[in-house]
Amino acid sequence: MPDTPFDSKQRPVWCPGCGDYGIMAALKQAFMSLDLKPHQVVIVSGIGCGSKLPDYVHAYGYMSIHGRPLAVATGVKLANPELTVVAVDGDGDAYGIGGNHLIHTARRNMDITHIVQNNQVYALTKGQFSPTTDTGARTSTSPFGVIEAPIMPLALALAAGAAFVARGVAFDPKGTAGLMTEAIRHPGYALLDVLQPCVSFNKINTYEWYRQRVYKVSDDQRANSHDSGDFYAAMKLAREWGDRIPLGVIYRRTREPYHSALPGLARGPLPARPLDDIGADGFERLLDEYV
Amino acid sequence: MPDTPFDSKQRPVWCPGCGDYGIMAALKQAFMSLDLKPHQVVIVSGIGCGSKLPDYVHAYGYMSIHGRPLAVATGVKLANPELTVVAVDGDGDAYGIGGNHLIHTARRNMDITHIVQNNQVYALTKGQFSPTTDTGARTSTSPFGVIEAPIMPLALALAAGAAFVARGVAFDPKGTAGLMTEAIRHPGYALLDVLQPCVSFNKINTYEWYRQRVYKVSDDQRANSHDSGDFYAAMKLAREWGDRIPLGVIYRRTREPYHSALPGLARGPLPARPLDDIGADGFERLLDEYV
Amino acid sequence: MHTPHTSQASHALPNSHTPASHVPEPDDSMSFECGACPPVRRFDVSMSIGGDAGQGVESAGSIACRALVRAGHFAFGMADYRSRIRGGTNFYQVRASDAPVLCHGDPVHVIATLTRDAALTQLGNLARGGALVCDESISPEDNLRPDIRVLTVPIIKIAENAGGKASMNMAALGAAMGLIGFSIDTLCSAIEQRFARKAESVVHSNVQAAREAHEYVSGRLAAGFPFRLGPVAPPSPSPPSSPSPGRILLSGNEAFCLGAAAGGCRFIAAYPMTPATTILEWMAAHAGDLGIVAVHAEDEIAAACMAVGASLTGARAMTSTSGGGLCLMTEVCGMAGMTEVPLVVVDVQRGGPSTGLPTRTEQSDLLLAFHPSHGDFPHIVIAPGTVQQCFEAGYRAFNLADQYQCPVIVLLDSHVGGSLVTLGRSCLNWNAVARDRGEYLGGHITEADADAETADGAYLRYAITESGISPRAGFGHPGGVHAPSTDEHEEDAHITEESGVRVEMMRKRMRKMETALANDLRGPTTYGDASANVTLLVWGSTLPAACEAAAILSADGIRAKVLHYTDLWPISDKGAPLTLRAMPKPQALMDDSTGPDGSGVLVAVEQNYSGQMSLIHRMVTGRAPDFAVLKYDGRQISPREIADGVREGLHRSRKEGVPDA
Amino acid sequence: MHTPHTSQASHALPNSHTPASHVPEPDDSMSFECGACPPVRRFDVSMSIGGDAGQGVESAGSIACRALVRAGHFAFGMADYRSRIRGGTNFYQVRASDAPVLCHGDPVHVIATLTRDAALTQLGNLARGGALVCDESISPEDNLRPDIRVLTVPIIKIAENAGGKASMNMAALGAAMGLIGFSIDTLCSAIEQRFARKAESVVHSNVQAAREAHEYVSGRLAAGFPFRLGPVAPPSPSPPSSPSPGRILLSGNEAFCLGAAAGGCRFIAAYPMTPATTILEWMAAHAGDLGIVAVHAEDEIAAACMAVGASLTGARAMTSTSGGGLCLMTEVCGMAGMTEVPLVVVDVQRGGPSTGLPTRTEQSDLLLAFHPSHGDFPHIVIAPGTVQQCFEAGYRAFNLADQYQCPVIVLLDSHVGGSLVTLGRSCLNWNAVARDRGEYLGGHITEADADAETADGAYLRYAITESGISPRAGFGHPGGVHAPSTDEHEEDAHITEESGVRVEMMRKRMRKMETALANDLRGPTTYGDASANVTLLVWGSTLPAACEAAAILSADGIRAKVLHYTDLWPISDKGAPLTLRAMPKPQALMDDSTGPDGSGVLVAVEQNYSGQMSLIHRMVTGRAPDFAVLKYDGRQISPREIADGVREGLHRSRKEGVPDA
Ligand SMILES: Cc1ncc(C[n+]2csc(CCOP(=O)(O)OP(=O)(O)O)c2C)c(N)n1
Ligand SMILES: Cc1ncc(C[n+]2csc(CCOP(=O)(O)OP(=O)(O)O)c2C)c(N)n1
Ligand code: SF4
Ligand code: SF4
Ligand SMILES: [Mg+2]
Ligand SMILES: [Mg+2]
Repeated sequence: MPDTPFDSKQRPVWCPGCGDYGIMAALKQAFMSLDLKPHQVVIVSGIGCGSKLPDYVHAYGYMSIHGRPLAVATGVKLANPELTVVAVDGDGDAYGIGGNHLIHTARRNMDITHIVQNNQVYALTKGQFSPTTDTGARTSTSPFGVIEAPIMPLALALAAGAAFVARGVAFDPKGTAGLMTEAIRHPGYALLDVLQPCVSFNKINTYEWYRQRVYKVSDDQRANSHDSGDFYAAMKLAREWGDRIPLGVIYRRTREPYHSALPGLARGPLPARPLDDIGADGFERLLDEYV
Repeated sequence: MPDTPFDSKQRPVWCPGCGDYGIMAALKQAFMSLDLKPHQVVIVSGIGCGSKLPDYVHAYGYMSIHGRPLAVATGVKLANPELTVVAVDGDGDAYGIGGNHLIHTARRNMDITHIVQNNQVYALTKGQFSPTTDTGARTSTSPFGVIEAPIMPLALALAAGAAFVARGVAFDPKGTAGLMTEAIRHPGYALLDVLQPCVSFNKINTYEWYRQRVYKVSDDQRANSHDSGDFYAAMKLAREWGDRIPLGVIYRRTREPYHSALPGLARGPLPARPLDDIGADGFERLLDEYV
Repeated sequence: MHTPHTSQASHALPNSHTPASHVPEPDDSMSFECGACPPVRRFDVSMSIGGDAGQGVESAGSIACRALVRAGHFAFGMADYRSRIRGGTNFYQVRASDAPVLCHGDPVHVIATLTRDAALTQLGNLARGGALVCDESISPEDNLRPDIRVLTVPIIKIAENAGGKASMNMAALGAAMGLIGFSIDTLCSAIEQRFARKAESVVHSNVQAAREAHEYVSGRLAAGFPFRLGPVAPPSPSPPSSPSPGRILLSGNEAFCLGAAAGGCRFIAAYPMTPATTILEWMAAHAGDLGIVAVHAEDEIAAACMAVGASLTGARAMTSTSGGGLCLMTEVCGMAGMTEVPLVVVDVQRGGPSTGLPTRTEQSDLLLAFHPSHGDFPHIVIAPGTVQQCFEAGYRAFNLADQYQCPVIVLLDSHVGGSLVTLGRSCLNWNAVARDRGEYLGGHITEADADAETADGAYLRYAITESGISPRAGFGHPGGVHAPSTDEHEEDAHITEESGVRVEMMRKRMRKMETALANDLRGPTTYGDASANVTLLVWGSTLPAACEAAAILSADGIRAKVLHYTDLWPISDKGAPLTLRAMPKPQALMDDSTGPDGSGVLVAVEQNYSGQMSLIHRMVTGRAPDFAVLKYDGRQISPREIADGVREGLHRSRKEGVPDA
Repeated sequence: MHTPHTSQASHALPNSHTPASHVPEPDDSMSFECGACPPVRRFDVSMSIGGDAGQGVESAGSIACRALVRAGHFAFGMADYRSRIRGGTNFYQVRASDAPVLCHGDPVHVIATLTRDAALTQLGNLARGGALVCDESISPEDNLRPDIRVLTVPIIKIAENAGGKASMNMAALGAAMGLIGFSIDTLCSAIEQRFARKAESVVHSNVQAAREAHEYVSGRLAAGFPFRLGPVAPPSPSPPSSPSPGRILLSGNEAFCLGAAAGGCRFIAAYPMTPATTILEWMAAHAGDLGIVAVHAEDEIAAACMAVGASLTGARAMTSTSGGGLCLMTEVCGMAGMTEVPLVVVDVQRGGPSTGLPTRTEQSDLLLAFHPSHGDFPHIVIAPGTVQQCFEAGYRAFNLADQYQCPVIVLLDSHVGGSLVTLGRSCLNWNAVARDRGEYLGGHITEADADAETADGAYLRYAITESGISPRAGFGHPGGVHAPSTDEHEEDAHITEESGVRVEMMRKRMRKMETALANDLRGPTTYGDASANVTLLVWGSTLPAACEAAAILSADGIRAKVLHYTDLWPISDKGAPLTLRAMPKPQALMDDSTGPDGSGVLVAVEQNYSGQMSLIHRMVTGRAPDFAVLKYDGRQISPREIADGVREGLHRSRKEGVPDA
């Protein structure tokens, strides 16, 4: 008997202790708290350890190709905006190969909840540095230490126009489930970067490392004064990384989601319309343009 | 007789009045003022109206494919850092299809001067909206008006870690040549967004439109107080768009360029080294790893 | 491995090229456009308007076409322009006849030119006795062919009188149309319609320039000119309801869009790319009235992924691009093939490789489309040969995609995509549009019936079936919850690496192609006399020119037919005509070019360097062409060029013997 | 169109599969690895270690290989793991002999297993009389084949005694090595070396576990076991200077990197992708000592573009990836082809399509590599068949790229790229490494001599030449200033749309491929008796297994040879052996499978669904295989599987007649 309708018979093959378990638990929790049913949800992922998640959740899902889940998710949402569309991918997917889709999905304000399993490493390919790996880290593709500056994903999303930007941590499923719930409720693109310890390939950014640094903006002295609608205050928080790493909703404002402005959706979800709904008369009107 | 050693016999096929003429003139001027010779310069472009520029300049150049000039330029620079490498492309190239390369070239701090011919339109393909087209603009792919928020390229580059960010305008070749000179001198990634009126396909952002709005940060009352090393002040300027559009160096700080930290370049430019410089002994040492 | 194709019909040669003096054979009648077309061609006049880019050459040409159609003619219009906005010489070629014309005329009978450069470039194409229409200021070559009639017309002065040099194109057009005997009033109303949204003064000066130049030429100057339009039956007015006997003028891209819209395509995501951009633009323009979601995406990868997402959710979805964009979509093609998602990709080909000749035409994306991703996966490639076939391809591509749950690549090209042809309105017949969703179970089911929800693993998205096709639930269907993966998967879609499942899944996916070959894919169509000894092996947009060439050759004593492929992959040699199934290679080419029934000379006619179709043809049948007529300078091959190439190839083969491969 | 290939040599069948009892023929000797190998095989033992992912199966296997090589054996090691970090059953297979072994053994003689699942999966592969080594707690099947010897060893207890369950893999390894008669001391020193960088306690517990299990088995339990290692000549110590008579153990990816580095590759930009990642990692690891720029790029498009930029500037530059990455590089391949930039792309293939079977092997990217962009453009595809050929491919790819100024795609696969083979150290011979830059004029010229600067248009980057090859100046060369464009261009590189120039440029670019066929590309190599009637058509990494299969078949009375392609595109049928040039198809397969000289049965042996090479083979030669032995479950085909497949195919053909295509 499954605990939630979202449970799957598939046994995850993540390493014991992997942060991805917590993220999956949080996501199911968020769906439950939003009273969603498996067929109302579509989880689109990329390729990576964490991107196997849709295989382990009983809901509609699609494990696409590396870096492209946001684009696939866009198509799903625009065909049927009544579906709840979640994109789940790794830091390699989202900030590496797929970075351009993030920017454009954000400025388009597609109503997609984007959950990034940010383990600061390419895990499935066994330990290369990722765009969020800290400078200096030695990995198999940076044996002399990373010389790039890491991406600051939240800052990037803000600059690209994202109207909801938040950070969670995999070992706080409850807090993260809350953030997921808010992100799903937010109409428009919502980036939720989730710090996810990878016990096999990231020996720097461990559970301990994260625990020592994270704080919730809502708990924080300074952050109490944090107005999540103030762009520059959010930008400061978004760029905070190192000794202190903020968790929570960093930025939120209201912006009309892309799909609601599309004339093509005025008649409802595309799959609900018959293929011939143009009708013979409509078709003849089209032909009149060529007379 | 050419006026500069950078003049080419090729006659530009840009429309009369196109802003790209001014950008080309400014670029040659910048090369002259830096005392560069044609063989010391490599101009890599994408595909678009403005990307034809290397065909009209007597210098090394490469008209690559749409959206990829930064990546090609990266290869050029890393093979031989003694070359001056300039990437020139359109707003479609740089902020549309090629947006991810911008982010990663910026965070990598590749020593490339990136000049974007920003005409807020896809010109060569005859007038579709671009990532910088203002919301509401009606174009052939937005007949009901653009519903995306435009990219703020300078803000995006800042968030991605760019250490030099500036804006020029095509009809001020002198000022723009000055900015280009500074950008080329800057060691590391330098983004120079140049507003470029397209007389054929952008009937909104005309010469007049730009003239009414642009101001130089150095001339400006407020901007006098602008410290180009202050990230948040720069971010504010970078996001200023509409009634007032700032020109000049928006942000500048010092960061080590990528190539100078690479162990592979310690022995000098790659093409200057003989193919067999590992030597037989070095090779045998390699084989020892497999014994 | 492949099951038989559907059988092939032999069609009469359509639309043969007929010099004005030649009385056409009944055999020349159209057979693959609508039936209502006149069977005999009485006149056939071609003209070319040339000038600098920016001088409005294309608008002059398309106005001419529109006016001709209004007056009851069949018109064909083809642009020839450069990859730049201004500068360089552009041409627009117009062909007019009382019978259907589906390709450009060669030679042309009238050259109307705005610049000396344009004149010089085109003179070689002028028919004996043809005319050059130009301004007084343009001095034609000294050693001009004596047969050429030069009409100097004060084009610049007329334009300036009318309001400015911008109307030079209309003046040249007016003169040319006067020369071939076209009525000025119909021309003027076409000009008015074209500039309807412009200022009154613009309309006026354009109309006046055309009218004055027309008048200038019509009397004495035009007298005795041999290439004139003849009388046509007045076209019946086009009633607003279907099916109507009127005629329409449209391009292949437009016809494809009409077919797609009629077939139920409601989603497009694309990135602009010449010469495919007009497809996205068409869909965007009709987003409101037809209820289409048209997304101008950030790149081609995103565009194709969005189409996959929409398709997963039950919408008929497509993307459009040209070669460079198809490259970027290859990973997505493999994804759709692996996860069995219907995906229509339209590639309007242009001159390659790489950026190549971006505004020109070529048929050189076939070898990429033949295997557009890594690994083995099911997919279909089709290429319509005419504008009418583009309309059919518009809905057929979606039917095939839905039936076989795989990517369907439609290869158009700059030529068929952008050239204007005249069709009977009933050629685009709403009632003939098929809409077959295959084993689609539906998607959006509004009453969210929780009880209908299946347990994990209960719905078998990838059920192993004999046909290879599994019933497909759209995302949102309460009874079909599943999560496809691009990794190998079980019947219930869950990831697996189990050897046995893998093998069964590979076979199931690929079996769909055998089913498609057996049921829905078409073998090549033969046009002309099936017993003709010379077979022109063609695909896509060279069909009309090849048919005209076959008629020219046959009239010349070289009996030729056309074997045209619309369905390019998968193909099979089973059940195909003898020509396809290892057609015996002649030991030597007979002088009269005839041979035993079915054997004979196989000639590849393609617009690319390497004879891409003939490579695939040999891969499947073993039979290589005896020689090839290939063109790859970005200009569409003409009937005359094909006929000349065949003659030359036969001559060479007779001299050198049949080549070894 | 193509000029002749270089002539083909016939090689003796290397490395045939010999059951331990079988006395090998002299014909079985290695001929394509180094000459210094013993000609006769006296023993040939295979074992498989299996367990859950994360239990260290691979490290056990590779330690075994290393130990075997140290002791003077030839070892072959092959992983079989899943696309996940933990979970699922993994195997590592080790084969050992006194003569070279280049592929895995089938059946295996020993299965050492850490889990019941692993045991069950592998039992079918166990030879008659073979042994299953497992913990007491694992109860083998009830109805176990009676010939199987079950050795229950207290693996868990031994590991726990030694320090923890993490050493179970070493305990199992020790037991298996004891069973086949391998010395514990050499094993222990290999374990020590492997864990040298770990804590002392780790080393200790691993060594102890191995030692204790070895001891447990070595006496009574191992007695009479038929599959034991025999004596080998003690290997000579490896002196640090070359050429040395010692032996090395390495994978194809490593050998390729060594070849590339020896050939002067100093630039790689790549994006991680299994199973190609180790190439980027190798280059990154050697960035310091070899002076290599190794960039982990943001994606594959950027990676390929960076390589193009470096190559334009005169560096030998490459990128490495697997199928999905090659998809993303297709637009760049066309760019490099059009602008004539040397570009080496290594595609280490894995199970497709799409994400497919990411950690498994397949040869299914050939049809993509065959035409990896739109339009017609020059490019070369090669695929080494063995680890030693990988080394040669490492520098040869760069030579071809420089000589023909085009993309060179090197197809490795997960199997050859990742499996470990034992080679004579002198097989990787520095002095044999060729470095030919073709018509490269140099790039970086330090004294910036302004006078040497050419005027615009003076240097003809794309000079039309007979060979199609134009002298190429690297960016920075004072005398070569130019700006290539992916648009069509003139000899001086400036953009053009002129028809004549376009045609000449297309011909010039494509002519390079004819030059390459005439001068540098290789026809297929025949291994075995050239007159053998059955020809196994193979490419890439199936070569060793096919050779062993041919020997098995020949010993069985079915005379078979191997026709192996390393150079896959362009290929030509001119000057190729009869088998390649439309080898006559037998009317019926004779019972003794012999036929007239050169004719005979053509069997495609490929690791993909559609027989990709045989499709290309037919495209060029017209000759389709009579049947195919195809494997596409992601596991490498074994000699036995090939031999069985051939037998079965012959049998089927005799019953059903020769298939029609
Ligand atoms: C086009 C392409 N390039 C590369 C890969 C190989 N690949 C698979 S997962 C991955 C990165 C994984 O990193 P991340 O996205 O951070 O996910 P994680 O495994 O860390 O959860 C890569 C590079 C691929 N599958 N497709
Ligand atoms: C992969 C690919 N997609 C699309 C195109 C078509 N294309 C050529 S230029 C261009 C956009 C031009 O816009 P921009 O970059 O702003 O340059 P501009 O012409 O405005 O100077 C596009 C989409 C292409 N060449 N390659
Ligand atoms: S490798 Fe890392 S990310 Fe992947 S499953 Fe293991 S712990 Fe999780
Ligand atoms: S179309 Fe616009 S950008 Fe292109 S050349 Fe003309 S004015 Fe310049
Ligand atoms: Mg990661
Ligand atoms: Mg632009």
